[in-house]
Amino acid sequence: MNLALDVIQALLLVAIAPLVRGVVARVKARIQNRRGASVWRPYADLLKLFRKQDLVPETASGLFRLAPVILFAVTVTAAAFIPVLHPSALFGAGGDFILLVYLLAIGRFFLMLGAMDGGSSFGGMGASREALVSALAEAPLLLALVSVAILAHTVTMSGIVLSTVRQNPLHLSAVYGFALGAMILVAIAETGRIPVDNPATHLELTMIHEAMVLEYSGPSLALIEWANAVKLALIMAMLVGVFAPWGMATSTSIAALVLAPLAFVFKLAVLAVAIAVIESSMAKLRMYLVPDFLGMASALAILAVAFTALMR
Amino acid sequence: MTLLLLLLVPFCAALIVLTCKEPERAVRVAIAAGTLQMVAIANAVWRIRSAGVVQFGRYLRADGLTAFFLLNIAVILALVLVYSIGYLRHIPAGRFSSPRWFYSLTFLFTFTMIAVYLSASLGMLWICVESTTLASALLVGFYNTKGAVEAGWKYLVVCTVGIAFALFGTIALYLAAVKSGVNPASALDWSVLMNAAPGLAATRDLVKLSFVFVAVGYGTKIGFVPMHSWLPDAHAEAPTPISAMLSAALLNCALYALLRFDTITSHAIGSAFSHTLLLIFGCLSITVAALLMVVQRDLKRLLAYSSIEHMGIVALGIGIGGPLGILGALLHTFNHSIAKSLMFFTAGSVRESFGTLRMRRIHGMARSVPFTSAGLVVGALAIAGMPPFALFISEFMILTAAFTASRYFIAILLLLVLSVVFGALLHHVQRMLAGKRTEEPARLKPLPSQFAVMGICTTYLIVFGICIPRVFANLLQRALVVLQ
Amino acid sequence: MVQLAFNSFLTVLLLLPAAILLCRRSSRTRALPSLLFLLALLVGTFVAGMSFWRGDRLALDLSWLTLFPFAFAVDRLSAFFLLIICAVGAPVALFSIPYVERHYSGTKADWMWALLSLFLLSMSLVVTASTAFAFLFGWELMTLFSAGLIVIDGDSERRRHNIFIYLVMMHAGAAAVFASFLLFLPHAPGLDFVSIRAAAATMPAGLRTAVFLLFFVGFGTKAGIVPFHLWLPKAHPIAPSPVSALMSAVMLKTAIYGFVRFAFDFFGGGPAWWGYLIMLAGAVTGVLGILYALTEHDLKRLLAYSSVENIGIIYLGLGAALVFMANNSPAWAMVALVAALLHALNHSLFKSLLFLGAGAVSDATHTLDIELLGGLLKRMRVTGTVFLIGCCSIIGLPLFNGFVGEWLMFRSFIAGSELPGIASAAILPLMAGVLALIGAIAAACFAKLYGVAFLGRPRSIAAEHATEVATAMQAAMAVLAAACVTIGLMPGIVLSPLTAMAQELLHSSGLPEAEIPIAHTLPFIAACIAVLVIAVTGFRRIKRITPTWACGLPTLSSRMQYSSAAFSKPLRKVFARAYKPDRTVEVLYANEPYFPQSIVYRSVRTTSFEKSLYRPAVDAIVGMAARLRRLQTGNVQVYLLYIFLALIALLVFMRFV
Amino acid sequence: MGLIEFAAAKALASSAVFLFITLLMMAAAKRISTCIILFSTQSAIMAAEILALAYAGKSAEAYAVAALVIVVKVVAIPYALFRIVKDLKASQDVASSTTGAQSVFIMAGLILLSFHVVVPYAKTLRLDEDLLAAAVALLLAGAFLMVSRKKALMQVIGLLVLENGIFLAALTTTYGMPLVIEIGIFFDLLMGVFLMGLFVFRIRDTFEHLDVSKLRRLRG
Repeated sequence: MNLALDVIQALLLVAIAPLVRGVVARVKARIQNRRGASVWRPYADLLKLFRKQDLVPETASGLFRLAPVILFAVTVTAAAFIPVLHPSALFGAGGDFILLVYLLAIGRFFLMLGAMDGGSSFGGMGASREALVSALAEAPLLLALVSVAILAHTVTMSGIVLSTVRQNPLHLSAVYGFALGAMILVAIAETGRIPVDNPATHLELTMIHEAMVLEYSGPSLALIEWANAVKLALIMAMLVGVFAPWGMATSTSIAALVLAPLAFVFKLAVLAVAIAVIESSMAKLRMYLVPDFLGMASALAILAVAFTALMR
Repeated sequence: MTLLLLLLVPFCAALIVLTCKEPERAVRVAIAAGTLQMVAIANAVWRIRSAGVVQFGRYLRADGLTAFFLLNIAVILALVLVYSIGYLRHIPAGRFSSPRWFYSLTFLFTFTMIAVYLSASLGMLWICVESTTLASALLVGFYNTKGAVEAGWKYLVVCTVGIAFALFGTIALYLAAVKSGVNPASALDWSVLMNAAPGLAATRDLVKLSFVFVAVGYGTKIGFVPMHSWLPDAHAEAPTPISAMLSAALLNCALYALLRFDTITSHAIGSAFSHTLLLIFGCLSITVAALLMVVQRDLKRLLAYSSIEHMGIVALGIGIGGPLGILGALLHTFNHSIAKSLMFFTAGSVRESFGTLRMRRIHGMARSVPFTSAGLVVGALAIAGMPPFALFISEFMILTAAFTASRYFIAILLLLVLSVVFGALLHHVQRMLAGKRTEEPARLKPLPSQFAVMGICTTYLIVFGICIPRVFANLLQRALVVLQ
Repeated sequence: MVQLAFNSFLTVLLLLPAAILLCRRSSRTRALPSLLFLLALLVGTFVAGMSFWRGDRLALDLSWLTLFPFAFAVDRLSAFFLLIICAVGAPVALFSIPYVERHYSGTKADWMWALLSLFLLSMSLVVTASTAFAFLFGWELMTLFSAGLIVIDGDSERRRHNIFIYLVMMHAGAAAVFASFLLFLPHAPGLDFVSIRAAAATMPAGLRTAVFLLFFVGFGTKAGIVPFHLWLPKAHPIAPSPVSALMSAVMLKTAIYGFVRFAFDFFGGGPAWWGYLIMLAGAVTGVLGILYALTEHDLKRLLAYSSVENIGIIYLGLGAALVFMANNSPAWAMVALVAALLHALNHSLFKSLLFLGAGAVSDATHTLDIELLGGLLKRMRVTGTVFLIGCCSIIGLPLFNGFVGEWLMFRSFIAGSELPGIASAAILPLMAGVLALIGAIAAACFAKLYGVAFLGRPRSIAAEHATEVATAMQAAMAVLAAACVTIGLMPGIVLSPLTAMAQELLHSSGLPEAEIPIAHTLPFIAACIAVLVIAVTGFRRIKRITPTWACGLPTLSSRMQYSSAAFSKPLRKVFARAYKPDRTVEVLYANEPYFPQSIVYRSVRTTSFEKSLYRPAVDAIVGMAARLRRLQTGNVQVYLLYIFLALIALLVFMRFV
Repeated sequence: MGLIEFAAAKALASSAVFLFITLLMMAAAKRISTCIILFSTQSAIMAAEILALAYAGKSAEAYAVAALVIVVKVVAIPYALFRIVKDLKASQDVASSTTGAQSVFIMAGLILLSFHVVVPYAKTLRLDEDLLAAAVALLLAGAFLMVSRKKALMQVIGLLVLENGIFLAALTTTYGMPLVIEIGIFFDLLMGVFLMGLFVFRIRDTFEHLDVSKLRRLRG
């Protein structure tokens, strides 16, 4: 029963990922009082791209076409780590947040290589900026997760979620506050949302993620877009799971099983709206202000870890 | 009788060589005399091994310590004679500088040094050490150039003054002995003094006064730092075989004299005073010599300062005392003499192929003279105390003794000095080996005999770097017993 | 039987130079010594493997030969490091057979093989020595032989300067190691490891701290800890590639072996501040090492700096182990030590792979400047793939061996929070942040390296016409890559003996298996990724080759691609304080003021400790020497004055003593 | 009979004073030949002392030593030095680096210092102070002459004065060492002077001057 639930929640996460992007885009459009595309638009894009031919630059080597595949596979495997419906996941027991973070790192590394293989300046530009952002984002992300893991006295994702579920929401220690703050800032940087990177632009000055995938087309581009969507969903699910897991089905009763998906969808919707609001209320930061943005995240993460020792 | 033979052979050789006019005959006679000398020394060492102490008449005596230093002289003499066969072909004929004069003075020099080792009484010891200075002064000034004459004069004046103080020290000790009831006729005999040593404690400050004067006197001959100034000039200006002999044999000879006095003083008033003095001289010598090696410009002067440094290390070995310290010091004198003669032979063939010894003007040795540069590398690594070679063993012994006696300051200072010396040597040798060869052709092709000698030294250094043969080990033990 | 193999391994390495001399005459037996060398290394790997996995001890005593005790004893720790030496040595030897043939003529090649075998012998001697004399004998020889190997390769002014710095620093380090061994003397007369171990227990605290500081400096200089790392980026790049692979991958590990032997075997841990000092040194070394690597565009200098970084990571693990020992929780100390040693093994594998890759690239394109390379993956398929595996491992991506060591280190840092003291509970987890930062910057650095060198458009004709290297070289690199991947996927095969060795070393009980699940989950994750990859490739359509999109411009030239300096510019700007670059802009005006003829911008990194730490020290020594030189005035009267002053000084001294 | 004892006792007592006088004159001397004459007078005074001691101590050896001193130090060496000075036709100037007055004051200082140094030893060893003080004074004077005089020959004379000091020390403390040692020491001294003479000639040939302070080619 548990295993089935695990597999379902992993597939659920991968399936609704494009939907989440659709919802975010739609809400952002509404805020900017535009009609905006339908919520199901990302699915249509994916289907269209899968049918198109795969254009490959002549200078590119085999790695160019391999990178999207590895990115997608790794991101989907990472998705299997996050407890969604009940506080355990397919790899939740054995795997832990260090493995999760470094799996995402594989995807990012191969995407950067794929971008530079294109042979144009956009790939190099995107990869270089991605290197800057990821170099500064990984440490706070890990430290935040470390602080939460210390409180939960375990390293596995399911263990962390289980310990937060058991606590009373009002008595959560300050560490969770700092960790949440750091995670949010890092999430924005990781998924390439507005203050750090504008997902919807093709302006050389500002794009990071888009620059890397400029050369891709057809199924490769589809895989990359889907992987990106899964990554967004995955990080939002992680935020929800680690900091507000209270709707999860702790027992296998029917009511709990019905309530869990609803709670998850509701929380995801709230997060999507929050992202949309942030995106439309802020302008993209200048490239060399991103380090201060992530510096803030590192400070919060260091405080979180320090407080785990002080508040013991 | 064997001891008398030891003295007669070099003396007669000196006279005979003087008579033969043509250089070839002189060389042949010299080689013959050399081999005879080897046989005599071997026989004497063998006799000492079996009999412990050999006495001849009132004034000649040889014990374990003498045997060890005799062996040193034998090896060095052999090396120098073989090397000088090839080296002499370009000595200018002058009033005093022709092969026959060279060989006779060398044998005279050997005669005086062997006399030092064999002399029983301290007065006789002083006379022979003074005569070594006189014999070698002419050899230092052999080339009769401006530099050689200046070096010879300075060597003669400084060493004679130094030795005069040693005489004053000997007299003070003689006075102390006579005052505490030793029969004046034999008051200067070393063995008599050794037995009467405890009695000398009564005239405590006289014995200390005598050791101070003797330390300054023989220290000048050994080349401890405040009194070392003659050494670089003498070694740089003397012909190569002679500077090898000066560095390898003469310094050990003066050290032998100081050792004789040190044993008497430590038996009389305890070794604290004399060993502190030796430690002071040792630390001064290694520090100043190491620093000066960094800024040297002439290869032979560099080697001279390295001799001062190694004599400083030997002084430290003896100063630290203990069986391991003294054993290390003795072994270090032997290893150092071989390694230093190897370096001087290399310097000789460098002068022959490049015409100069100024290190800035020597480039591209590795390509033009591969065998000499191999010798230079082996020699430099050996005197820097690197592992595969023998000096690493003796330095390891002295360091072990220092740490066992928990004299941390001295040990740390020695380690720092060894690093500075290694840096200095590497800096100089690297600049000479590398780079393009200067165009003008090689002046003189070094002879195979010179390379043979270098080969012998290298094999010695490597073999003694790994293991010490049984025979040599108990010779060292026997020398240690005398000093204990 | 294993003992016999061990003895034959040592003798073959010792006698190889003689064999070279014998069979260099006839061309038929010319290749014999190199094969013999390879065979010896394989035997060595077998011996080390048996002793490491099965734990049987070997001993060989040569004290009858030498004056001081000179003996070998292979316990599990020595076997582990001997395994590193031989397991990395064998592929490097295989790689060198064609490499030496192509690059060096007759005598140089013979010298190369002779010194290589002696170099490996001296390292095995260091690792398996069981007496101080043997250890120090091997320690100094190791430096000499490696310097000899570097000297063979070439003879320019810069090389001489680098070799000089390398030898002098190594000698200074060796002096510190000398002192640390000999400080045991008053208590341990024999200076063999057994009596040293006994003496270490009874030593007074002050002496223990002195020994600790000495061996920290001594082994730190050899390992390349930051203030003493100056020689590493100077010596490794100028060595021939197989030698720099051996130096970087294996020689640095002998320093780690020395440190572990002293800190854990002799002393069995020490006060907590030891651990903090080591962790601080490791953190600073790691961060600065990778930051300097980021700015390099010479392939080998970059890899040398990344060795400094990895040594920093290993020291982080060792520091954590020391802290755990100080707070007497040996179980987690064992995990931290296993993490450090595993990272040492992994580093030796992927670093030698990368250096051999660099050798292959330099063999094919005759240049090591990645600004002139590009598009090599298409032209050198095997070297490219193998280099990619090396890069992935060094960054510590899962499914490759770099990750396992770092995961264990993370795990032990997090476990540090359970320690009683506030300080250790706060510092250890924060070190996890430092490790993550190092890993992230390493990812950026090696993405730059691989992206600029192997992908995109070739930036020079040499890179354009690069062809694949000899098969033996490819095979050697493939073996190392396979090792990296197998350890990455199934770390269990190495973890279990390592844990056993660490327990034996720290006398600690084992950890519950649940705490370290890594060995079981990695294969499942790998399987899941593999399944997904195969599934997704099924969707793919035929591909169409088109020219790269150039915003409508006619053609894209290779100069339009991101160069390595451009790639690392953002990060260099962020970490400007670490580089303190002095930037010069020269503007050349033709004749009118506002229209410059040429603008030259130059930015040079200044923080390499040479100017601030080493230059003043050398100048002080030379200054003192110059002043002393003036004492030798040349005037006889002054010399006589020195003698009289010395005499009077001693007389005064005598009066008071 | 008393006259001879009286003469011997008087010789012993007053010789120290005469030695001090010769030292002071040597310090003030401007020409090398005066220094040589002063050196021979010094040796003569010492010979007289040895005769006095020999007479007092009744030892035949002492007579031989006294004869040796007279032959070697009073006659042979000064004659050799005079021949060298004549052959070299070098300027007789002493070329001192300290002026006459300064040297005399320094010499006086040295004499006082030697008295100060000798007092503790003399008491413990029951020796007459002034002779031992003379020996030490000769030693220090020889050293001062060698350091301050620039001429090579003056350095030889300084060395001889120093040797005289040591010989006198041996004489006064232990009534002379065994004869063989004494003879050996004299022989060495003779050889030393001979060799220095040889080197002085060589310096003359190669450098055309005898100023020791100009020999500064070998430095550093």
